[in-house]
Amino acid sequence: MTTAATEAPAVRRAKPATMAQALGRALRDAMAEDPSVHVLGEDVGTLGGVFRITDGLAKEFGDDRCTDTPLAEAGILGAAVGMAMYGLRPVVEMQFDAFAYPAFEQLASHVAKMRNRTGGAMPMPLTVRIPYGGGIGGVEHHSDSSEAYYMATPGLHVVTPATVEDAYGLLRASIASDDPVVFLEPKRLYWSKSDWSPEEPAPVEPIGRAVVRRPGRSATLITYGPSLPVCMEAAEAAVAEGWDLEVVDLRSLVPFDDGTVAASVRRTGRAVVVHESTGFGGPGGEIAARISERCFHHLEAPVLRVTGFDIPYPPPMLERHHLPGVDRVLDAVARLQWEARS
Amino acid sequence: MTTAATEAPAVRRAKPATMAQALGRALRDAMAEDPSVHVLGEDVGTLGGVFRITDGLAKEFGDDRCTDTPLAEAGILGAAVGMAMYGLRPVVEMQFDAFAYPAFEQLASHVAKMRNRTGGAMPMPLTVRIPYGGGIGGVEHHSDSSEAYYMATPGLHVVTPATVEDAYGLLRASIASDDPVVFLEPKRLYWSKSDWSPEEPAPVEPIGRAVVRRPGRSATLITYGPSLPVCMEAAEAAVAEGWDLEVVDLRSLVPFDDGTVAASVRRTGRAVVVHESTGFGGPGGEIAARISERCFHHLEAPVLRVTGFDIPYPPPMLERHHLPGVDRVLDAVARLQWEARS
Amino acid sequence: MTVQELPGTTAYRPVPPPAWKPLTDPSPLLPDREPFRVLGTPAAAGVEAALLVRIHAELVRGRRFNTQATALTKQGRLAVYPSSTGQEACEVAAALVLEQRDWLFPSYRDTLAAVARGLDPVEALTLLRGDRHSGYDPREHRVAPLCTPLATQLPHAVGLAHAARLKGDDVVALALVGDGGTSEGDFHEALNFAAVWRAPVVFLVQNNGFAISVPLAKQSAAPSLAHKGVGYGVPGRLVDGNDALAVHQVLGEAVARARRGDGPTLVEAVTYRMEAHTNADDATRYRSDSEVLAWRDHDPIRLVEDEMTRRGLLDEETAGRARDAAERMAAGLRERMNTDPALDPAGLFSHVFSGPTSQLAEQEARLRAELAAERDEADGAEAGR
Amino acid sequence: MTVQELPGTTAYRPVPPPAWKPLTDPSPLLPDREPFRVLGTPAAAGVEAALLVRIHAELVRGRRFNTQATALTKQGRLAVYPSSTGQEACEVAAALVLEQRDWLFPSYRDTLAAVARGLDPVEALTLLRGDRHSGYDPREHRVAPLCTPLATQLPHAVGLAHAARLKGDDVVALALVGDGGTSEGDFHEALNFAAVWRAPVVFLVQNNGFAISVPLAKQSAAPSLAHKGVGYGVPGRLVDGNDALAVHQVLGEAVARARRGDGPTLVEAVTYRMEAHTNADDATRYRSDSEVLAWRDHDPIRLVEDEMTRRGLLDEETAGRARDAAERMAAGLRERMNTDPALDPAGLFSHVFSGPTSQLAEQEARLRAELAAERDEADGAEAGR
Ligand SMILES: Cc1ncc(C[n+]2csc(CCOP(=O)(O)OP(=O)(O)O)c2C)c(N)n1
Ligand SMILES: Cc1ncc(C[n+]2csc(CCOP(=O)(O)OP(=O)(O)O)c2C)c(N)n1
Ligand SMILES: [Mg+2]
Ligand SMILES: [Mg+2]
Repeated sequence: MTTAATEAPAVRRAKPATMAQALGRALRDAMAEDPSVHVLGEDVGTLGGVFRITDGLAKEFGDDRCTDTPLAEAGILGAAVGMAMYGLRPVVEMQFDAFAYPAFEQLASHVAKMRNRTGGAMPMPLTVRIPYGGGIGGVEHHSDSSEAYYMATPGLHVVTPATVEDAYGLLRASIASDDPVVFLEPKRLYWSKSDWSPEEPAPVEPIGRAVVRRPGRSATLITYGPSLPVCMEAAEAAVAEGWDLEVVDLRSLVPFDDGTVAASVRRTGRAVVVHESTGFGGPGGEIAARISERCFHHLEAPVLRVTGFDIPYPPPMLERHHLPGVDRVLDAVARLQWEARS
Repeated sequence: MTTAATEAPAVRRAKPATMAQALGRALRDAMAEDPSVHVLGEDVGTLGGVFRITDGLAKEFGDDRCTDTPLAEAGILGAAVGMAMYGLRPVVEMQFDAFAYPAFEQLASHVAKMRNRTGGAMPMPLTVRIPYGGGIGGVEHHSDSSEAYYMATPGLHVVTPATVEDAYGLLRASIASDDPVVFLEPKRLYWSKSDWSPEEPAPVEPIGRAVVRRPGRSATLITYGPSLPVCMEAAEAAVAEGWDLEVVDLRSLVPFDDGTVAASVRRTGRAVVVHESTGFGGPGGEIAARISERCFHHLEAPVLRVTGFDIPYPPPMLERHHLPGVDRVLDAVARLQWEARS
Repeated sequence: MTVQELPGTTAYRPVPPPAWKPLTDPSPLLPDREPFRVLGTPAAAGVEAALLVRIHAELVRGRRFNTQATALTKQGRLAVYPSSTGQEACEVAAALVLEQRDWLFPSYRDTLAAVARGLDPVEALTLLRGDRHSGYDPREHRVAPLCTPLATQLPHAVGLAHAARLKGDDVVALALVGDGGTSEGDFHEALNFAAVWRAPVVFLVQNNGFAISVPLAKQSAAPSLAHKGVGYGVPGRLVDGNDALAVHQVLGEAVARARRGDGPTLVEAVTYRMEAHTNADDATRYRSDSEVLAWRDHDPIRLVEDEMTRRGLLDEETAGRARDAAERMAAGLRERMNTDPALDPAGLFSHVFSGPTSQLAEQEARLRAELAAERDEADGAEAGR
Repeated sequence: MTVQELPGTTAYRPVPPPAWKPLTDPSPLLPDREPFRVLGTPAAAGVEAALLVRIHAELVRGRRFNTQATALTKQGRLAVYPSSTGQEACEVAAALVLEQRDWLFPSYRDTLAAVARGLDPVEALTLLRGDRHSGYDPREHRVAPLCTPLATQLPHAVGLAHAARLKGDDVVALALVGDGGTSEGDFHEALNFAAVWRAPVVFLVQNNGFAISVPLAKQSAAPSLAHKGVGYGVPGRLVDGNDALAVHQVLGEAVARARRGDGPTLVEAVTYRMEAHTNADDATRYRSDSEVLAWRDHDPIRLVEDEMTRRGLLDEETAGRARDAAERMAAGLRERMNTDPALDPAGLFSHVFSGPTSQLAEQEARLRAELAAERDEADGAEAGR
C-alpha cells in the first residue's frame, strides 16, 4: 500500500494541519486510491459530519461513496457488514461514543466474529470511526471513553491516534486492513495541530506498534489518545522534580505491543498507566497486569494507574475534576516508591 | 429485608436442590414478599424460560407479574426502565449472554446512569438476569462471557453466584437492591446441586462480599461463577503436589471486595486469577492490577491469569480446549516462582 | 411428522390457515392523506375563546423562551441550545393536554415542553448549561429527564404507562421524538410493546424536516411517518404541527383514548425547525433560505393570531398580557442564569449508587484532598498578595 | 427569529405546510386482507406442470431433510435441530426464486433453504452439529452464514444488495426472518434502509405462529405483519405460506421487482411450525395438539399433491422419483454425519484476524504444547497397555 497523494487536494490547506484535517485527508486519499472504500454515517455527506471530518467527500466522490444514512446505528453498521460481504471497504462514522452503543450487537456478534465464524472465507475489512472521550464540554452521552468494551471483544482491532501524523497514518492503515478496526478519535485533539501538512505524503503506520514519544530513564508513562499531551506535559514538569520520564504512546490497544512496553518498563523499572476512561474495568487494568506478568522482577514499585473516576461521565462544568491531569500523573509518579531503589 | 418463606412452596422439591431451582425460588419468594417485583422477558411466562428458571411464576402470580414480552431486548430493558421509574422492581431475563447486546445502549446509557443523572431522585431498582458462559455445548452466540462489558460501566453492580445457596441469596439481595444489578448466571452450573433445599430459608448474601471457599497457605486462586468448581478441584489436586491453595469466590465483581482479596494474597504471597472470559481486556486484568497495587511487597511472583483464549467463543466440539480446566490452573500455580521463596 | 403420516384423504379446503386471522381492522389505523388542521378551517370558529387565548399566551411565552435561551448561548451562559423555534405549537400542546398526574417524556429538544408543563426553566436547562445532567426531580412534575440518546425514551414511556396501568392508576404517558428518531430500533420496539400491552401512551413525532442536516427524504420513504402506526396495530394521525389548535385536539383525543384503556396512538406533527440544529450548527450548509422563508408564512403564533384577529380576540390588552408574561419569564431566566451555579465536585460520587462502595469512597477522599490542597494554595496565594 | 419579525400581514393560507407532501401513495403498499393463494383456486390450473412437479420433488426432499436431521439429533449426531417441518413451502420457494448470482440470508431455522439452494447439507449443518460455526464459504453459493442473533442478518442483506447495485451488478438479496424476529429493532432499521436506498432486497417473514413459546398475539397487535411495510414505503404482501405455488409466485414477483430497480418488498408468509422449537423444546407446554392437528390438513406437500392428483400428475413414477431422490439425500446425509468431523483445536486461532498477533501466537503455542503433551500421555498409556 502506498500513501502517495498524486493529485493536489481539492482545497489547499495552510500549515499547520489539525488532526481533523489529517483524518479527512486520510479518508479522501483512501477513497481516491481504492474505489471500494465507502464512507457512511449520520450527517457525513452534505454537512461533512458534525466534526467536519468528512467535509468535501460527498462533493468529490458523490453521495454513493459518502452517504448520509438514516438515523440508526445498528442499521448503519449492519448495512456496512453487508457491504463488506460484497467486497466493499466501508468506513462507518459513529457520531459520538455513546451513540455507537445501539450498534453493539452488530459489532460484537458479527463484525468481530464474521471472519472467524466462516473459517476465513468472509473477512470484514471495515473501519468504525468513533469520536471518543471528553474534555470538550459535551452534554451527557457525548464524552464516553468506551475503549474497554472494544478491547474485550476478540476479533476487533482497536486503534487510536494521539498525533496529527498518526491520525493520517493509522486511519489509512485501518482502512487498508483486512480486519475490522474500531478507530477511536480523541475528540478533544481534533483541533490539535502539527507542522505536518496534508500536502506532504505522511507515513502509513502499521497497526500494532507503540512508540516512545519521549525517552527517559526514571519511569515509564504508558498512555494513548487524549492523554498523550497530558503525559508529555507531565514529563516536562517532572524534570524539575528530578525525574526523567519515558512516555509510551500505545496507538493500538489491540493488537497490543507488549514488546515496546515491556522493553521500556524493564529499562525504567517503574510504570504509570494514564487514561481518561474509568479505572475499574478500564484498559489500565489489562495494561498493568500485562506489565506485571512480563516485568515482575524489574519492577521497583507496583504499576500505578491514573484514570478517570469510576463514575458516569460528569457534566461539562465538572469534567476537569474527572479527567486525569498533569498533577495527578505527577502524584502517581511520586508514589512509585523511589526510596526503594536506594 | 427478610428471607423467610412463610408459606410452603407450590411444589415440594426433594433434596438436593439445583442452582436453577434456587434461582426460581428466589424469584418466587421475592415476588411473594413484594408486589412491586415484576419478571419480564422472552418465554418467561407460559414456558417458564428456556432454562425453566421462571417456571410456575406466571401461574402463581399471573401474566402481569411474569410477562412474556415481544422479542426485542432493548424494548424489554427500556420498558423495565420505565417500570422502575414508576416504582416497580423489574427483573429482566435475557435469554442468553449475546442476546443482551441489543439492550446495551439502554443498559449503558440509562440503567447505569439514571440515578446519577438525576442526583439520586430517580433510582433504578432493576435486576437484569443473564445466563452466561459456556461449557454446555451451546451453538454460536450462546456461550459468551460478557462480564467485562458490565464491569466497565460505572453505575452497575455485577453479581454472579457460584453455589446453589448463593444463587438464592445473591438474587434476593439483587432484587432488593435499590441499584441496578447485572446478575450473571453461570449456565453450566444451573444443574449443579447442593444439600440446601428450597424449603429451608437461605441467607440473603449482601452484595459486594467475596468469600474464602477453601482456606490455604501456599497461594490464592481468585475466581467466580463457572470457574469456582474448577478452582476447587484444582486445589484438591494441588494437595498431592504439596500446595495448599486458598480459593476466593468473588461473588460480586462490582462492588469489588478488595479487603478479602488483598488479605488472602498478603497471607499467601501468590495469586492466580481464573475465569473463562477471554483474557485480554477481561476481568482478570483489573483483578490482577488491583492485587499488584495493594499487595506489591507481599507478592513472591507476578499475579498470573488463567482465562479463555482471546478468540471468539469456539464451536461446542472445541470448547473444552478453550475453557480453563484444572490442568491449566495447576500449570499456572507451578509457574508462581516457588524457588523464589526459599 | 411426514406427509405420509397425514390422515385420510380430506380434500384441500381453501380456508384461511388455522392460525391466521387479521388481528385488527387496518382502515381506522391509517392516517388521513392530509395533515389535520383547525386554524383556517370552519372548525376554528368552534374553538372556545379562552382556549385560544391561553394557547396564544403559551406560544408567545414559548417563543420568548426559545429566543432567550438562544441569547444565553451567545452570552456564554448556556453551552448549547437546540431551539424549538417554529415548533412551539407542538411543545405547548404536548404540555397542555396532560393532567398533573400524567407523565411527559421529552427528547433533548423539548426543554420548552417541560417548561410549559411547569418545570423551573433554570432546572430544565441544566443539561444544556452543563452543571447537572438533569437538574430536576422527574417525579415532581412527572417529566422524565430530557433524553439525549435518540428514541431511547420511548420504551421508558411505554414501561411507565404500563406500570401505572398495572397499578390501576389513571396515568397517561406522552413521549416526544423527532423524525430522525423514528429510524432507531427503539422507536419500533416501543411502538410494538405499547400496542401489545395496550399501554396508555401517546407518541408525538415532531417531523421538523431534518435530523441535523439530513432531510426527511433521506430518512424515510414512507407515505408519512404516521403510516408507521398500522404496522403495530396503532392508529396513526397526521396533523399540521404548526396549527396549535389542531395539535391540541389530536393529542387531546389520543390522550383520552389512552385514558379510556384503548391503547397507544402515534401522532405525526408536520412542522419545521426554523433555527439551525443547535447554535453550534450551520444550517446554510444543507438548506436554503427560501425554504426557511416559506415556513415563516406558516408560523404557529401567526396562525393563531390570524384566527384571534378574525374573532376580535387579539386586543392590545390580551396581546400585552401575553407579551408581559413572556418578558417576565425571560427576565427572570436571564437574571438567574447570570449567576454561576454552585457545584460541589465531590458530589460526583454521591449518586452513582444508593450507598458508597469502598472504591468510590477512596476516590472521593482523593478528590477531596486535591480540592483542599487547591483551596489551601489559593488561600496561600491570596494571603501572599 | 421571533414572531414580531415576521413580515407583513399576509393572510393565513390553508395550504399544506411547505415541507410536507405524501412521499408515496400508500394504497399499493398495503397487503390484501386475505393471504394470497394459488392452490385450490382456479389459478392453480395455470401453473406449468413442470414447475409443479419440481416444487413437489423439492418439498418431499425438504421434508425428508427435516425428518432426517431430527433423527440425527436423537442419535446424538446433531446437537440441536430447529426443524422447518410444515414450513417447507417457504424454504423451498425462497431457494427456487433466486438466480445463482443472487444472495440468500437465512436465519438459524433455514438450513433447508440453504440446502435447497445447493449447499452441501453436511456443511450447512456444522453450526448445529457443533464442529464449526459456519461450515461453508458464503461466497460459493451466495448464502450468508445461518444467523443466530435474530433479525441481525436483515441489515446485512440490505447492505449487500445496496453494494451490488452500486457496483452495477444484477444481484438480488432475499432475507428470511421469523415472526418473532420482526419485533427486533434490526428489522425496522433494515426495512427503512432498504426503502430509502431502494435496495434490491426481499424480506420474507415466515410467520409460523410462535417465537419459541410466545404466540403471535403476544408478539404483535398489527392487522398483519405485512402491514409493517407501508410504514417504510415498502409494499407488504401476505401469502399462504403453506401454498408453495403462492409463495413461489409472490416471492418471484418481489425478486423481479427488486431486479427492476423498484426496491424492496416485505412478504409475510402465514405458516406453522409443526414440530417443537427445536428437539430440546417441549411444545406441549404452550400449545394444544388440536391446533397442531388442524394444521396437518393444511400441509404444504399435501396441498401440492392434491393439485397434482387433480391434474393427474402424481403418478407412481413421479412420486417414486421424488421419494427416491429424497431417500438418497437422507442416506447420504446419515452416512456422512455418522463420522466424527476432523477438527484441529489449534485452528481456533487461525481466523480471528487475517494474520497472527503476538498475543494469539503465544496462546496458540501454549495450546499446541498442551495438545502434544496430551498426545504423548495417550501414546504412553497405549504403550503401557
Ligand atoms: C442514538 C443517537 N444517535 C445519534 C445522536 C446524535 N444526534 C443528536 S440530534 C440528532 C438529529 C435528531 O433528529 P430528529 O430526531 O429529527 O430530532 P430534531 O433534532 O429534528 O428535533 C442526532 C443525529 C443521538 N443523540 N443519539
Ligand atoms: C437477539 C436474539 N434474541 C433472542 C434469541 C433466542 N431465540 C432463538 S429463536 C427464538 C424465537 C424466534 O422466533 P421467530 O423469529 O418467530 O422464529 P422461529 O423460531 O419461529 O423460526 C429466540 C427468542 C436470539 N437467537 N436472538
Ligand atoms: Mg427532526
Ligand atoms: Mg416464529
